[in-house]
Amino acid sequence: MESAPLYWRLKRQKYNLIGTRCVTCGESFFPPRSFCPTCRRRGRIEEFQFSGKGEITSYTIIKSAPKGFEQFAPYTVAIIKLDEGALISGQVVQGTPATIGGRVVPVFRKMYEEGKEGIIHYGIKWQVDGTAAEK
Amino acid sequence: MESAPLYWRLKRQKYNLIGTRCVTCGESFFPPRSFCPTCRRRGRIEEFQFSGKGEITSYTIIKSAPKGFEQFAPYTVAIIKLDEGALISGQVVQGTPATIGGRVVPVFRKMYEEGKEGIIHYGIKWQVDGTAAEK
Amino acid sequence: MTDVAIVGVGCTKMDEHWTKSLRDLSTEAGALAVKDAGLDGKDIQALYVGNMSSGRFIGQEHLAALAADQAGLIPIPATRCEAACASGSLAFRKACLAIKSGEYDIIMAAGGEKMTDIKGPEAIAALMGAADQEWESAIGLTFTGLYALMARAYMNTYGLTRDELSQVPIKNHFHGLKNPLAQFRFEVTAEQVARSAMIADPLRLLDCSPITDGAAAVILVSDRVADRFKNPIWVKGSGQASGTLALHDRPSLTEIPATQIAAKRAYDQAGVGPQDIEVAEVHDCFSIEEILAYEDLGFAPKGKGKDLLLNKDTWIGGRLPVNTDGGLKLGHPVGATGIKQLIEIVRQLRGDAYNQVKDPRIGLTHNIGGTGATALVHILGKER
Amino acid sequence: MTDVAIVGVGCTKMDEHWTKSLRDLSTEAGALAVKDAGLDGKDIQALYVGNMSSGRFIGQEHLAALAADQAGLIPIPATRCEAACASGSLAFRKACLAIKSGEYDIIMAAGGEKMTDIKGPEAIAALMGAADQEWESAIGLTFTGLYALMARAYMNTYGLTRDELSQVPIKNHFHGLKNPLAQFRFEVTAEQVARSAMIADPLRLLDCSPITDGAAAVILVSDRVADRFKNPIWVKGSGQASGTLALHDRPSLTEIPATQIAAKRAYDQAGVGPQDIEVAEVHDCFSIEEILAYEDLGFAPKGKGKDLLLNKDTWIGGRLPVNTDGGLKLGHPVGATGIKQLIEIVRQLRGDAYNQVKDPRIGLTHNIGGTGATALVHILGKER
Ligand SMILES: [Zn+2]
Ligand SMILES: [Zn+2]
Repeated sequence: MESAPLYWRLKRQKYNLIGTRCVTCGESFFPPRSFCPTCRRRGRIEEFQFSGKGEITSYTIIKSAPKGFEQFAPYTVAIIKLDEGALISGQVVQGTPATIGGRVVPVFRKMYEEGKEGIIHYGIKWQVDGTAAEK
Repeated sequence: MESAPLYWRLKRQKYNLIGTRCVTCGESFFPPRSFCPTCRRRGRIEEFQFSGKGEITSYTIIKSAPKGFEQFAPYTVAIIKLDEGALISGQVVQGTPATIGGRVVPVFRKMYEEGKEGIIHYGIKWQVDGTAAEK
Repeated sequence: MTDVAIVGVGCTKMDEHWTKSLRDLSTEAGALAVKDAGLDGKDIQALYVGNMSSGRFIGQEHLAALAADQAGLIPIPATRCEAACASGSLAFRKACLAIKSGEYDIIMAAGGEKMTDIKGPEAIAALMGAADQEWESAIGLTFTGLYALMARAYMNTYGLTRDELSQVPIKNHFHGLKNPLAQFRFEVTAEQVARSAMIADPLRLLDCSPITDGAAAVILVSDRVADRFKNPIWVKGSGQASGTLALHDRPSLTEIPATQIAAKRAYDQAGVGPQDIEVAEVHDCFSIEEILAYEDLGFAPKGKGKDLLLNKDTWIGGRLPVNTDGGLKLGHPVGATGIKQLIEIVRQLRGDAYNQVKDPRIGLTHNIGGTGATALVHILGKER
Repeated sequence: MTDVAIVGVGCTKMDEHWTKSLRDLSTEAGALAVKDAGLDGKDIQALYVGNMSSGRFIGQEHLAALAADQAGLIPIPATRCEAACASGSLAFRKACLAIKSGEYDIIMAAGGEKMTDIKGPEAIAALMGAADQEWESAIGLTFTGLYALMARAYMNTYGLTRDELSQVPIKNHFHGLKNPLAQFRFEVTAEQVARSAMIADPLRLLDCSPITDGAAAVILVSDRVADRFKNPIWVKGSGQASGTLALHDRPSLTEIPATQIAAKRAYDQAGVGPQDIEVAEVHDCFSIEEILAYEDLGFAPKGKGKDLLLNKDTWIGGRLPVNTDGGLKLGHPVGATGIKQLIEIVRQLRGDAYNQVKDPRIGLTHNIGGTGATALVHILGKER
């Protein structure tokens, strides 16, 4: 789970898949980086909109969950290679089977609830392309 | 606040003011030590019963409290030099004014509650000798 | 250049120590190490402590000062080092550098973790402090989950099967049978591994290291004083490297570059290569990691790590026994692990291991933090 | 013996940085330091990071690897050091030892803390991780409470008055007026201090350092490469010592033995005494501690610390200006503090401080963890 300040700080980027890109070398970053590891001080970082479309490079089904996620287990987490070049960890929505190499598209979903009657946190999950899964 | 395992682990010592004593050099320890810092490997540690009677060497009144203690503030915490030689931090019960050099005796009191409808933790607090304060 | 030797070791049992606090465990391990070295506590000039997350596990930071206090070592300098599950090796390496700086001749390096004071899901969350909180923990990943991602990618790329992967826990549980300090002492079969509870598909309970309390300590000395001690074991090479914190930021899921770089540094410093290693402790937090380590350390070519298991090369009696004490499957108090590994190699080289390899002269330890954002490799030798 | 010099410094603003994470802040400070040194990131050979409690403040351990990752410094070794509020100086000292070991020539030592992501009472509880969890935190003590115990004992023994104690925040707020990186920039009067909210009797709000986010970094080099840099500032002495974790375990509440021992080591190493120090940064987490530091560092005889304030000796323009940047009252991101102090002394010795003392040649920093279970003292000089 995230602290409320962390959630709010990254909400815009996480909700909208806004990463960054180094103009100098052309590499794109999601999660966004404020510093290009290749160009360092010569790098010029700007915002970059990712489509969120990509391909699963590996996945797991979490049965034993950490605090805050217990009620959602089992759930699938994959590493997704985005078409624009970066890799990101993300949940695959229930009801669609993950496969290595499988194409995915982003969807907006509930991530978890904070406490019993707490705030519901939303975010991006991924859905296997061409399937209809849980809303 | 303490975790439940820590609370249970030290309950006997904290409830009963059972410290330790190094037979080799005669120094007494409360909080109990399992290793004599002076004699080291030559030290022989045994349990030692403290009376809990002692004298305040300094005190403070906490107004801004940490998580778990907010509802008790303000409360008084003192460092007490026990008659048997060790020094310990402890709460002074409400209603009796602390003074440097003031004599105190131990009393058994509620320390805090865990959560809203949680377990009540008890422990030793100190009361200015000869006064009658809150139960 | 100053050389460094290990002259004393001490380790608690790896266990769920309900009745002992971290201060009890660290004092116990430290006292055993001081005694093993034939020293008195007053001879120790500095203390280095590896610990990952005492802030979250027991609400206590400032752990090195606490350890010095409880062990009667005050006022010597006390330093806590943290790099997740590699904290123990990190503390050891910093102690080596401190001796090489010329400022100290005798240092204690210790590691400890008290993990069972909080509940399971809280411990799983605390351990995720080793990974990327903003982008991995926040979506519900667990440590088993991260290694499961690596395991599936590896199985997919190199054709590793479930039963082949199970050779790691089968070997390590067998090795641990003889280790009185191990948390579990029983053999497991391929069938038992394959039927054990799924934790994060494809990794099962018997692929995972347990939640453990424990502490371990070693005494390091400079070559200026080493001849006062019987049987010093020499630190021939020490390498440390970093990788991205998040697994998804790495180009490949089937190797850990930080291990490769740390190993190269350690080999170069020691003037040896993988072929010279006769006994090793590698970081088998999850079964897959032992196979990755074989390859990243140069013990086997890429994709061929499993052969060392199938050929029994890394079993006791093979050409390169690995995790002769049972490895991390037999207890993984994260901050203590790196020191515990060094202790096993010291014992093997001294000849007093519980599960003794025949007369090894050079051994290696490999300890990583998180999914490999930190890696440390040490090479120890019987001769200076 | 290798000598060590500081050749670059960088510091973020001390603030409640709602929009910045610790990774943002540490990258910012590091980039500033690299630029100040006239280097490129690829020149850095190792990274040391001081941080107290990122596990509790932001759920993130393994912070040095994260900092290396975000700053594009991978795969260099990255080490986190922790000794509560002394974590920054501890990381610096370990970086010095690493250079003296001969293994590195150019190292970055940084410190950072992100304290405002959790609520006030949670932050107060997290900070108590620096004290004794079992016997101090467990009865509801706070850090202000611990220093209040010291303050009352000192006032009782040596007759220090409320208004005399208030000279510490009055001076430091005045000094901080010129510091653009300070969290607060306003003057305070004795009346304002005496009327500010009581936090832990007798200490009031204006006696306390605030909850702050921030990061700071310095570049250290060996004498082998120091002549490539303009204006290197030399590390003449470095001392570290430990004390009991719990305040009640010490025989006196009005002095901190670890400071005294660390200072002696640093003075001896530098070949100077307290009378030679021309500018100093001391650990004024709470007003009383600045007065204790004067005495423990040998600047004033026992019980006479207040005279340095009343005579304006430690004000800018006096014979020994202390906390010329405003001290910790102007921001105390605990892991960053020790590095921030070193930066101020480097700037004073280089001659580019915001609140410049006239041509000082020798300066000192004093940084403690908790109530003094760890103390570090560094002496810097303009000449090698
Ligand atoms: Zn670039
Ligand atoms: Zn004794």
